[in-house]
Amino acid sequence: MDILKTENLKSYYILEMGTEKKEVKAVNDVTIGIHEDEIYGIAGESGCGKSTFLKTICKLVEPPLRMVGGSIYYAVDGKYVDVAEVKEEEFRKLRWKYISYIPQGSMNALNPIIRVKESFKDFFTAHQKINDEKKDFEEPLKQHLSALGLPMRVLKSYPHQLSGGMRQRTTIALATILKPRIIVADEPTTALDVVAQRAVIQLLKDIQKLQKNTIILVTHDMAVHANITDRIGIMYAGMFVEEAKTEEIFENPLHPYTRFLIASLPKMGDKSYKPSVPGTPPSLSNLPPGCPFHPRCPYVMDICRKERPPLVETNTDHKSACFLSSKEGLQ
Amino acid sequence: MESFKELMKDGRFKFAFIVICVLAFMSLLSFFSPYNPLKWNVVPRDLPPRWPHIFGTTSQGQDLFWQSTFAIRNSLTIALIASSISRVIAIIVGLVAGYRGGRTDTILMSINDSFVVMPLLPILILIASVMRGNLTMVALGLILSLFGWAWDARVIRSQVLSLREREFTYTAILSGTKTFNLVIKEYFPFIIPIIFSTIINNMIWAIGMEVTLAILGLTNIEVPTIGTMIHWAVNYQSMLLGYWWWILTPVVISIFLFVALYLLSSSLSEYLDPRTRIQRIGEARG
Amino acid sequence: MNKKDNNPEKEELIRAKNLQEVFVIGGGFARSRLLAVDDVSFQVNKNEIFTLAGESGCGKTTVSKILLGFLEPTQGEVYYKNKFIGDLRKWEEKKEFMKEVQSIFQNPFETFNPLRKVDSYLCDTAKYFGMMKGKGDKKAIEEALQSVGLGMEEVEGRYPSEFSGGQLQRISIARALITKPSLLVADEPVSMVDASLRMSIVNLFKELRDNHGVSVLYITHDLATAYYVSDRIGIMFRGNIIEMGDVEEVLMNPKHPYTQMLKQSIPEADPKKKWIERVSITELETEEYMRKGCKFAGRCAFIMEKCKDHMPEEIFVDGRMVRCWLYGGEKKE
Amino acid sequence: MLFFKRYLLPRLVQFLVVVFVGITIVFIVPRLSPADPVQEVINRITSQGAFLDPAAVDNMRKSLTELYGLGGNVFQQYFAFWGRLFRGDFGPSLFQFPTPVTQLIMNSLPWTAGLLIATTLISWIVGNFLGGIAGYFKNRRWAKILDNVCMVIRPIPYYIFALLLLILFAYLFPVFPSAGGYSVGRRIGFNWAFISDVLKHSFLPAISLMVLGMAANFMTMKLIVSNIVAEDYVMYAKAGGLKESKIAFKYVFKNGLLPQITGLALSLGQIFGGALITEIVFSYPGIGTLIYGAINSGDYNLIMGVTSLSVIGIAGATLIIDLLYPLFDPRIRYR
Repeated sequence: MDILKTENLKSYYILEMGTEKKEVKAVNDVTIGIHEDEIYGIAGESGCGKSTFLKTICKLVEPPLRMVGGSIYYAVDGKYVDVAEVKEEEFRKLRWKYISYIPQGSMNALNPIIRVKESFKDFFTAHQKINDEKKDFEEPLKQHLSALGLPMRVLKSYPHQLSGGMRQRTTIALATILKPRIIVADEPTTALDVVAQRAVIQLLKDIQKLQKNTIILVTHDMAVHANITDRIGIMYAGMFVEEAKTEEIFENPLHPYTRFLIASLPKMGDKSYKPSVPGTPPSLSNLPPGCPFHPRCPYVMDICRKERPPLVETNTDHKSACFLSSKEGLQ
Repeated sequence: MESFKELMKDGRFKFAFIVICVLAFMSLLSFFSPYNPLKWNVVPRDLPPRWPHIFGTTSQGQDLFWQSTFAIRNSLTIALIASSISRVIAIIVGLVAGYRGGRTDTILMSINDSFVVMPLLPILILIASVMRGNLTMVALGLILSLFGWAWDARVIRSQVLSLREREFTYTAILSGTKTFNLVIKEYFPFIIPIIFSTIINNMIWAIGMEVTLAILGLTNIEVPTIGTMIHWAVNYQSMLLGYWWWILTPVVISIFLFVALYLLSSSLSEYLDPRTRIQRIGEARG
Repeated sequence: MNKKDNNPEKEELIRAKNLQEVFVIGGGFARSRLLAVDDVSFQVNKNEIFTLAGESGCGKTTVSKILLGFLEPTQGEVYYKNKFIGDLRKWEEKKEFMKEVQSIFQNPFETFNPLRKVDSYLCDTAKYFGMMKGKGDKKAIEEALQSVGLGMEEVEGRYPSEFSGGQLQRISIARALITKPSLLVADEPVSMVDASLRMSIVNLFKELRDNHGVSVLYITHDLATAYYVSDRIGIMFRGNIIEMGDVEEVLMNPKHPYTQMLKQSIPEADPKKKWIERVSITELETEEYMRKGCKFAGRCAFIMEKCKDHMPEEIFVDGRMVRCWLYGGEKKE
Repeated sequence: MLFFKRYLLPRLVQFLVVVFVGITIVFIVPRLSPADPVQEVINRITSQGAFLDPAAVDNMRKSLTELYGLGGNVFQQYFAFWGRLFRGDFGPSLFQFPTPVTQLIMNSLPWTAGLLIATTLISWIVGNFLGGIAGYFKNRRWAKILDNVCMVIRPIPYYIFALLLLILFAYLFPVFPSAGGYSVGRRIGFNWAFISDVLKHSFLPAISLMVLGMAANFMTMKLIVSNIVAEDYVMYAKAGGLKESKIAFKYVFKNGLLPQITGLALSLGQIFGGALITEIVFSYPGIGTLIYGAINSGDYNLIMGVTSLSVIGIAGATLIIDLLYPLFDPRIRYR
């Protein structure tokens, strides 16, 4: 049972520059299913649309970004709800109780002029009534923080008094205070030093085990994916080009782009020549026809220049969008 | 020219541009004025606005239309003197404080801040009352320029401070450019938009100050400027006696001038803001 | 001096000796001093890629600025080809030094002024360093662009915003190569470039070292690329070089507890090698900077009394230098 | 202790620098003018035909020089000037001889203070409130209209706007008295009759100051808020499902007010100048009219006294606002 499904999801940045209109196709017809109780990783280079995909499924769509087509289904109490139809006031109740959001490591996500405890209270009271301050709010909050190994002094301090790693862990505690079903994390470890990054990854793993929910983790760092995710989806030019279990992606990548991505990762103790993906990433405002990777793909065929390969299951629980693999599969 | 067409699409710029053209044309007309602005009783007195005196005439027997052409020209000259000189001071102070940093920066900025915080009007009144009548247009322009640079020096300094830390400063040094032409080549494209928008804001301030001092009778009230016109209108109790056109002409002209300059400055600073210019460059060939 | 470290046939190119840089935080009257760079000594030899690795805020960028002559160190000297660079006062002398020691920067989009055409930098470099025979002689520029796999027509008359990060970084390298330098300082050159294109830049460094005789000072926090590309490496922590030597030795069997923890904390791109034990993180960075003695004492599992007192001088063990009391070394009187 | 050294001390030093630079200018300017003020007063008296024997003229010259503090070389004058300043003695007013200048200033100061403080506070609160809402709900129609209206009002200098109001209210629909602080013959006392009379008289100058102040605050606050709306913590609060009203007030609006506090401190000088001029247009009995009278009568001491006090007053007010700022911004309180 998928906890979150998208069908032909399209969301573009509509930019009016002077006279003509420019459409940046950040999410380009994506159909994907994310299971319950798993850590689903989304990998891809900068400018491949992964952050936009996150914003769209969380309905954090602000102009110039606009959801142009397709639908998003949440599995709320067993039945699918098409979130695109739900009105904002109604959807507001779902926020943080059903789906919450962890920002990038470098972002100051907490209100700078109120104490951390005050921020927790704002998020808490937005969804849960507090009649007895101590029992309904303070006790569960203290328990939640100690479960995540955070010192209590964090509550009394202001965001600017915390170190980068500490602030990020506090934001994670905030995102998990109401025990949501889905936690969406957008590059949670960038801009953190490597030790703080490891602590954050550990924290996310513990939370997932503790609350049995689903974490959707977006990062460009394949090594982070290797360490934490159960399944990975590779995004390229606004589309999912491959999706499989983590071990499968690293051992037997099918799509040429994924192959290059895995091959180009430097490893300790291995000084052999590491190739780099030829050419330059496509601009999302004028995509090449057919498969967007075809200008850089060494195995390019005629069909690749004309049609866009669908994301098709070629092996068990291993989808890829490339005529090379699906053609063989077809034969 | 292409950028001009784009600017014209912005309503504020279009209105401002038209009004300024009209005022500039009027100030040019002053060279062909049939009457000598300093002479009185050249036309019948107190005529309401009717052809040939389209703005009417004053109790001093001067034609208001030709008088206002001189007024606009003189006010604009004073404003240009004041704002151009104060730009030079602002750039020097801003660049030196921003680029050298350290002790020079703290000293320069503390003096600069005292000019920002200080109430300038009483001081200008003091200066003007000391110089009494012989406050000519150029002298007034110079005095206003001495007090009009503080706010913008701070703006330029913060821009230079941020530019100094950016990596292309080091790339320029490593490309062999010396400090002086590094500032010209690298920093000026960022500073020029600031100079442009602050020149106009400073002109507004300067004209406002000139009007205020003239009304207090502290400047050379023979020379027709927007301020002196109002001064005579108020002194001759033009409102009480019902010569409404005498007081309304300078007031309306000044409002048009101030609003037009303000809209020009805000639309220009938006257009010239480096961030939007970069997008436009990218988009032009994107 | 680190005698053991440099074997005879390696000719020394640039050497830093006991560098120290004090940052003053808090302006006006509330000054507190912070040792951003504390007693750093190392050298880069000819035809070698030396890496200076460490977390953000460990002082490695400050060291690179001192080496390039942009920053006057509070203490310590820098010798280029055995000449003290502090004596270079006149602009001509400085230019001579810059001709030999060039640099590229972290953020490709900030390396070039967004309001100036990219090729204006290439022409400036060629013009000011006399690499142009006649007026329009673009040979040196074409050559440099060619060595990074770019053509003149791709670059001429365009603005930085029209290129991708990877392309801009290659143009930046080309600009640095115009003066045929013998040392290229690369400060975090690939951290802002996409993972898949990262290798093209890193392989370029190898090619520069082997075919163009350019040595590279590679500054990074990414140990994986450091292992792949460099010959020797120095690990920095809170302003000190705590371990330095051959990259195979230092990274494959690290001695200093911080290097060990650093290596373990880097996620391996291999699902089978997941982390097991937990790690503790620092409360506040400045706290560690201010600490007397070994700055890692707060988090070190092998802490001893003397660690709190002061750090040992350079100790040589297993072919690398390490500053940790675990490996002997007498108490400095 | 650290907070005092890092934040308060620099502000105090800045206050002293402002006062020093201001007072030095007030000291230097009259000495630049070629005309010797003492000689001018003597010419004015002798020109009125009264014959005075030379001894009396010399006597007068000596006492006037002493009175003007022009004795001794420049430095002695300078120190004497500061000495008198600390004693609050600006010498007697030359026009209403012998009443001391400080006395005259003290009479008109409460009028100006009342007008200035009331209008600045009201225009700051209302201007920021409207600007905040207009910035948050950018595409509402009323926000756009109000924005355009303010865009036209903001550049108009105080004098012209005051004049416009005078023409509009005093002559076309004479609802409000066009001059004075209270009607002639009204006994000054703390009773309702007198107060309502004062309010009626000060209505036009107050309105003129408030409208301009509101327009300026509206525009700046609208700009600040439209930037804050794009900040990370606002987007994060939206993702957290907080109510729109809480986000608008506690996250956007409260953060937006902080730069407006420093903005107020920096613009006090200009607001004060504007108040002076508006008083003169409506001949409201404050410092403005006082200085206007001093100009016409060439009363140097009074002008120098008013200028010095306004420099010290405004610098003091700015210092107070700067010192209050940490109470609102925890980032400064807890470095």
